[in-house]
Amino acid sequence: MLKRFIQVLVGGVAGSGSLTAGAVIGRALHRLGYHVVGVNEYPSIIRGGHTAYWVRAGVEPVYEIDYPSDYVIALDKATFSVHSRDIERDTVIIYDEESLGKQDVDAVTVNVPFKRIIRENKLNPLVTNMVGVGAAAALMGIPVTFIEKAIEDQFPRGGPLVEMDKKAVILGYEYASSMTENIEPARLPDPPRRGRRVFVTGNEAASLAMVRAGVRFYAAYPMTPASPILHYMARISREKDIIVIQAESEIAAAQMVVGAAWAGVRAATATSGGGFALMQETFSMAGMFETPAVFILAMRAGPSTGMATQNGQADLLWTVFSGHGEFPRIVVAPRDQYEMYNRVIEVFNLAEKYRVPAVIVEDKHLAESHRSIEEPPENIVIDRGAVLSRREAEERIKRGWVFKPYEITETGVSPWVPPGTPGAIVKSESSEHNEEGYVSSHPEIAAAMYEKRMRKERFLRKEIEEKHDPVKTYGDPDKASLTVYTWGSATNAVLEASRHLAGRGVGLYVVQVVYMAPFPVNRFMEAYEPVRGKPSLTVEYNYTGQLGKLIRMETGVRADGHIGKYDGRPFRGIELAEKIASWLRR
Amino acid sequence: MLKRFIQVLVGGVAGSGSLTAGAVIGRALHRLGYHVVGVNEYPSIIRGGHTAYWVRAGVEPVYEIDYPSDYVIALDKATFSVHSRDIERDTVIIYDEESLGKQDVDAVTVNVPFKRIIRENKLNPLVTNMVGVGAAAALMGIPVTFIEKAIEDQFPRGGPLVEMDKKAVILGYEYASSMTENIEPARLPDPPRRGRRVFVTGNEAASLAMVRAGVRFYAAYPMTPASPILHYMARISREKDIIVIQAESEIAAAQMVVGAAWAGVRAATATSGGGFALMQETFSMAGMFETPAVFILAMRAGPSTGMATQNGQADLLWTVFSGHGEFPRIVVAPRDQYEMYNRVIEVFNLAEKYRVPAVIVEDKHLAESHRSIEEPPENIVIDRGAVLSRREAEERIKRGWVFKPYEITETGVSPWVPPGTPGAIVKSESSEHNEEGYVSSHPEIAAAMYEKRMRKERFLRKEIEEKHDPVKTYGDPDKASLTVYTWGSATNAVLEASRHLAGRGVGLYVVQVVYMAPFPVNRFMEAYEPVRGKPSLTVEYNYTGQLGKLIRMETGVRADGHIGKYDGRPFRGIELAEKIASWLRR
Amino acid sequence: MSMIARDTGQVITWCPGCGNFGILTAFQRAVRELGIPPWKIVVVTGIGCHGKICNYIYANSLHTIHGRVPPIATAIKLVNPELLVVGFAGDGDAYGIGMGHLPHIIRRNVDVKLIVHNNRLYGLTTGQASPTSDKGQKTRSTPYGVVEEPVNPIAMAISLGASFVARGFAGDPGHLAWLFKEAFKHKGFALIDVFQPCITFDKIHTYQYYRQRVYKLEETGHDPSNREEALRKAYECCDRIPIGIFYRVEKPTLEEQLPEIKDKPPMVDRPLGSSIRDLLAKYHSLAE
Amino acid sequence: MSMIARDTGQVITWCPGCGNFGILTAFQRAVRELGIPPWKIVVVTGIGCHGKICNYIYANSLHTIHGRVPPIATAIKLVNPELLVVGFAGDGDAYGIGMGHLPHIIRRNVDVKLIVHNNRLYGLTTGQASPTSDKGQKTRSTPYGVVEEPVNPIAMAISLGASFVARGFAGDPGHLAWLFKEAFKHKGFALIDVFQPCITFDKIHTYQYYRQRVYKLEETGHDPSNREEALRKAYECCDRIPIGIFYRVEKPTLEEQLPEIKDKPPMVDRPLGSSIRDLLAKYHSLAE
Ligand SMILES: Cc1ncc(C[n+]2csc(CCOP(=O)(O)OP(=O)(O)O)c2C)c(N)n1
Ligand SMILES: Cc1ncc(C[n+]2csc(CCOP(=O)(O)OP(=O)(O)O)c2C)c(N)n1
Ligand code: SF4
Ligand code: SF4
Ligand SMILES: [Mg+2]
Ligand SMILES: [Mg+2]
Repeated sequence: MLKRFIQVLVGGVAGSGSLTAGAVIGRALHRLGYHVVGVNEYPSIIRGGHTAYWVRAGVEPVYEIDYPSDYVIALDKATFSVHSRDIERDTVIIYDEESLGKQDVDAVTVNVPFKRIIRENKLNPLVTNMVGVGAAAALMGIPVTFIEKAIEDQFPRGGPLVEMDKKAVILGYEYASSMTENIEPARLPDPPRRGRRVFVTGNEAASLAMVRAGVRFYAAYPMTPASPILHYMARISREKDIIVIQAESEIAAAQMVVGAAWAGVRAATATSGGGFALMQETFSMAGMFETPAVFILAMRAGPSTGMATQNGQADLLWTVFSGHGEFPRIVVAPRDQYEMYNRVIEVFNLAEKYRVPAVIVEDKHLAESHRSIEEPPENIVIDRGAVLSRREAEERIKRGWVFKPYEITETGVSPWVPPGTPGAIVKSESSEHNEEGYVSSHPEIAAAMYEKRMRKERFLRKEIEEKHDPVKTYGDPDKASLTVYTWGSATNAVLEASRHLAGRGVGLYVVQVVYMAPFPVNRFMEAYEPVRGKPSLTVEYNYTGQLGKLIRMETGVRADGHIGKYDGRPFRGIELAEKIASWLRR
Repeated sequence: MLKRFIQVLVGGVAGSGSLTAGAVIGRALHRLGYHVVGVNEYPSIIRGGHTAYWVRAGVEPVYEIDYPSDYVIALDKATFSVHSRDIERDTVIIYDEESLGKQDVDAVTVNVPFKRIIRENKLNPLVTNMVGVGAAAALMGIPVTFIEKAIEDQFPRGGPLVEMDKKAVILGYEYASSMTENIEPARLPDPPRRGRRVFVTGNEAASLAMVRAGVRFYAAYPMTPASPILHYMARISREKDIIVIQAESEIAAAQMVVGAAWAGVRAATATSGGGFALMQETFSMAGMFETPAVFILAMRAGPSTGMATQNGQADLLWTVFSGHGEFPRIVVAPRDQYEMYNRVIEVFNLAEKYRVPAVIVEDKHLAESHRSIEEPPENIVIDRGAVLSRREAEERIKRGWVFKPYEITETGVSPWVPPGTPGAIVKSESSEHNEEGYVSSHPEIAAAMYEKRMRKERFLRKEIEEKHDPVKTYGDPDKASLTVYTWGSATNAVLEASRHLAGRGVGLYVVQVVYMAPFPVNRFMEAYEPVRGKPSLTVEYNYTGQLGKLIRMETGVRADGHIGKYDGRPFRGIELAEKIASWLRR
Repeated sequence: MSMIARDTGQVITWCPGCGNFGILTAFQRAVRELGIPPWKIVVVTGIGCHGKICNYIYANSLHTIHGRVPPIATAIKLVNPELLVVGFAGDGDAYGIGMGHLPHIIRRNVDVKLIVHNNRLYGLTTGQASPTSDKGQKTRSTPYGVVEEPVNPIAMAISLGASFVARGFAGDPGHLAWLFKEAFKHKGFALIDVFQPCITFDKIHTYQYYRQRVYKLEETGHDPSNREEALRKAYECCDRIPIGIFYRVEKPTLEEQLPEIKDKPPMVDRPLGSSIRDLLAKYHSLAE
Repeated sequence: MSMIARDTGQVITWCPGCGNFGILTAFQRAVRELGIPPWKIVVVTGIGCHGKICNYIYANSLHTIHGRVPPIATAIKLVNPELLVVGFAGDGDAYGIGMGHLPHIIRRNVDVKLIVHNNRLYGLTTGQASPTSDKGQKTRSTPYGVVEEPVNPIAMAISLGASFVARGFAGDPGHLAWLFKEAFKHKGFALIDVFQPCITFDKIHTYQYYRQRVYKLEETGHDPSNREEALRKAYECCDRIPIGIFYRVEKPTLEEQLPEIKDKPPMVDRPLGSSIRDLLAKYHSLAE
């Protein structure tokens, strides 16, 4: 039975390899050329507890996972109860009756004796998950070689367990192949040929972007869901000559990043809400220093420690107004892995050009989910703007240029010379200061410096509005019955829901705000103009509708309603579609 | 020459006693029964640098200092140059020609030989300032006994220097009395009889309120302009049985305060922007714990270290959205010292009643300025709301009540029992949790707890709107040509300006927002209704017009313009009046 | 496979075999043997695998944010000195992000106990280096090995004058329970650093590793009142590693030195709403 | 009365007679004698009276926020190891709010120098107690006397294995300049705690007080390579107080241990925009 999309769920106890199994299936489908998203869910527990991984694939773009799943690989009993909405009558559930007992479920069950297969073939029980993968592959029609390749992709460093994984896959594959006669499994049409694509998480995309953008200094303190960036950067530190420091705290990490950027390199850190809270004072300092330090904020469900491994978008307003005092900053929230890559590079350019701190906001769902995307381009612009190289600065100085670190200019931006340049004395002050960087609280100097800093925002906003596509729209405003304002990973859920709603005759016009600060008022109003006065909603992973509040503050436009999700889980396409439909009926 | 108001400026090098001299004159006028404000300005320098103190007094209420000053006691040359706008033709300048040299200034100069008087009477040069005070008192017609009393008020612990101060006052008084014939000094009408009044700073009012409200634990890390609260609380810790801890950092102070409030007492801390930045993570935790920790945020000019001893109101939006994640909080910004006292007590009641963290926002200008106010009332309501005493809790438990720290209730508020109560197990979790306080990331429990917390905001807002006068208005909306939205100490400048503008036929309608969170939407709209569509402005000590942004976000009402001041200095009445007038002419 | 903490009914989510079980067992034995009722105990935990312990102990508890056990525990003790306040922190928690509090709780000598689950890495965040990781140790965040030297918390605490400094081993809960009891009976701040094998992320510092190396100070006639000797022992490493009480000295606690607390009913029970009349009369100026 | 820092033209706003002048003088002498040009120096200061020193030194400088000198100085050094990076911190700054960084900069042994202006109180905020105030000392924030014991930063640093630990006295700028030079020549992290009389808020720890008590370690044949001896000296107090180099040991610096830095041009001069093609080919999964 051919389907437009296929969704696979792998569920099991943490440590049972359900996440790996799911990712391997995702990688195989990606290698085959399908659009794929891969989403994990796990508790803040190292072993034990239930974990799950969803893969959704199609020939057309896939935005978000949905209900139901076409295949479920159940490695534990909880899979049946926790994910009941994933299971419908047509769902094929692969599980081992011997291990879990016969489950009473209204679906197509396929009993694969995982335990027996492992036992009889003297395999390590750790590869049980791969028996399931093999069985699913057989039913889905994924060639075994693609699964093998996917395993190599997943474990690039190889090892004996990898070989055993492959063996387990083949055993599962063979077992299931021999028993497909009585079911009609869902399959995808043949994939199209596509250009080079990669299967990456938001965190990986951000890391790749940092490498490409020329980051030379990365410091961080571990914090879910940002830690994978630290792991990535540490791993590649030697081959790419990047200084990577695990700091003693987020305060230290942020200070280091400002120090490194001050000393003349591109520098960044990543953290989650609690860590960014600790960076607030330094963030304000970066504003005062006018240092282009870059912060990645990977949001999770809050407040406080919240649900450390679950999703949330509740830090938006706090981030937009971060740090005491007023100063321009960049806050950008990409929608998916591909946009992440491009926006991160864009933000490094803008931060250096305007000498402002920047925050890239992602949520856990984007940070840790996989997506097959076009290979990130290498031919991107790297523009250090106001940051001179030491050589260039020295030459200018020899030609008579007098460097003042806080020179008052028309745009407010002062060229920057890295310390260690003969002829330049580089001074920065966290207190109010004059053009040379010496402390001053003279009212006129203070006001002039304040205005210099704030002036930059005007030019920055203009550039963003004119060149960087800060507000993206999807759908036809004229045909739409509803406008949805959204941002970050929630956009994907809206796009997925919009497919369902289109089927019900409800057209959505989706407005994704990418730049949150400086807020692209004009571009937003352009997007808004065609739907002025028509019904609108915000969809966000929070309770209060923070994007909606920000839009109203900045433009006066008020959404008529808000659909929020704050239980830590992503919206499924149909779930959101139903919520929107029932809001429309309200 | 009788005047409605009289203003005195004392200027001198830091360490010359100009601040003390000013405060003493202020205290004397206060004792006489006048309305008085006293404002200081000093650099972030321990000795040296120019400092100044302004006293403004009248029979009618005085809101803010103004231009020009009627009297200037110049203890250094800088007084003439830095405060040129304070000096007009009628200004009487008292100074020592021998020390400063003859100053070329178009004003009434009175040469009092400070140095010679000190020398001839073998006084300590430290009391030079008091010779000036004596001279000014003579000209102003303040009885010497009132000055003496004021000195005792200023230095309640007495000592030999105090005696010398008094002697110096008399000498200055006598000298000036002998030479008043050729000038016609400005004087105030006789003061009315009034009830008991006190002359206090915003910080003192807040401290008194904490004592009265029953604070039993105060922890802080020193930070201008909040440190005087620490000094006050430390001084009275023994007589009032309050635990006062100087913490190792603001993080520690905030944690201590949450710990103490958790353990069952009223607890607070005070800090400025940089310190509150460090408290952000704990603030969010207090939201999750639902612990009524109280934070006083004394704003100074930012960002970062900024101007440590100057004024600013640029932390508003950051405060309103403080902490990662969403949770209800109280943010209140009193206008003056009297309101400070009452609001602080109010906030302790509300915080405990709704179990939310609270921030009292003051700016340096309010924190450190003196004002003569009615004696703070003692007959105020103390209502601990949801916080039970151990005795009460124990009795309830004995009668069969089962205590759950996060019991889900209709209002979202769960009664609280202090740990150490037999029969109660008190558990709090910074992670999402169930009603017993055990960790849970179950999606339904998480959503229910989130809703429970957020639900409190609705009830809290309602109570604030109905009982606590969260939006105050001044002036007649129907006769007004302009509405001004303002907050905190800026309100006083607007009220002072409104006097000037009334003279020019411009009536102001002033809307002071006191509660910033939860925002009193209905009460604001009531205040707005009569001036809907008429011109309006925001006046704040910041650049971007943060109250204006907040109002627009919460109500859609948009002010037509913003007059900000961000050089660290307060508005003078006439200065602001001129700015408003020229905005009206724009 | 899922274990339930008997007292609280919560599923224990530590990896089976984790050293944290030994610490939990030892703590429960200690308070049982000392006869302290649950409502008189306050457990304060940091963030990490260790921090979950508050879910498994039937007593008052507070799970604070990462690294902040010392200050919040201090306040609770001051507000109600009748409570036994015990902090449980991780090595990352106490010696990494929270390091700034340790010297200060030591200076204050408040009667709070701090038990550090020292697994020499960041467990809950899946195995990054911690301040007590060995130099050269390969972890998630240090794929080429840690370059920093580990901190020596025992030496540091002794050098700062902590009044009770001990080390335990989670693989010997009996000995650990004894240590806890000694610490709880001690008047003043106590630091108990506990070797806690992380069986998931650390293949070096295993139970085996420690079993082969640890020996008990109290069996060697060590005199815990001798600071120099204590410091010498603190540096003993890595073939033979001492556990037990390194250093113990009596000195006044913070509570004893604050007259607003000493010999008075706990703050939590005092009435609200002091008068301010006397203050207004006495201090016309307090900002001086 | 207002003094101008000759090099920078800035008015010096320390109280006349403040111990900070001695530190400024000693620093200027040290860099002059070592012949280090201003553009090769980075001065990093904390917040406090001490922190103003960056306005009086003609060199690159960065006035960070309160307590954060160690991490920001570390990053600057790593980005450009050719620079002499010298931190100036206060006792409140380094041992109070910033205490959490000290053990970690010691562990890293990065080639950064940390000079602590130890005036035993918070100067700029008008004289509150600091972690080095004496027990019993009355200050603005402790009108009834400090109840905590002071930290002993020298002992703490030695016990943590700092590679260079010294103490100076602002009243002896000649000796201090020598100490600074030794520290600057040392390869690795150096802590120099400097007794700095605050003539405004501290009437006890005056120049006189220190002059009567300090003696020079190098005049007593002290062996700075002996840790136990160094620790013993660190506790010597309060009739005779040693100044000089307590402890000095050679060990690899952080920079030397990071191959991405060692023997390569400073990061600040490296080109931007590495290729990612190889990463995409090699690591299909990096979050494992
Ligand atoms: C401010 C902040 N930063 C980072 C984290 C993420 N985090 C949670 S647990 C942990 C490490 C815990 O290590 P440790 O304290 O040694 O505890 P263990 O898990 O090893 O018991 C970190 C960094 C956090 N919760 N808060
Ligand atoms: C986060 C933060 N908290 C508090 C302050 C206020 N503050 C400025 S200087 C200072 C004390 C400085 O003491 P110390 O470091 O000993 O320096 P000193 O003035 O004695 O040289 C404090 C607390 C601040 N600037 N930042
Ligand atoms: S990860 Fe390590 S410390 Fe955490 S529960 Fe598992 S074994 Fe214990
Ligand atoms: S207050 Fe003390 S430390 Fe600060 S400048 Fe004056 S004398 Fe020096
Ligand atoms: Mg650990
Ligand atoms: Mg100091």
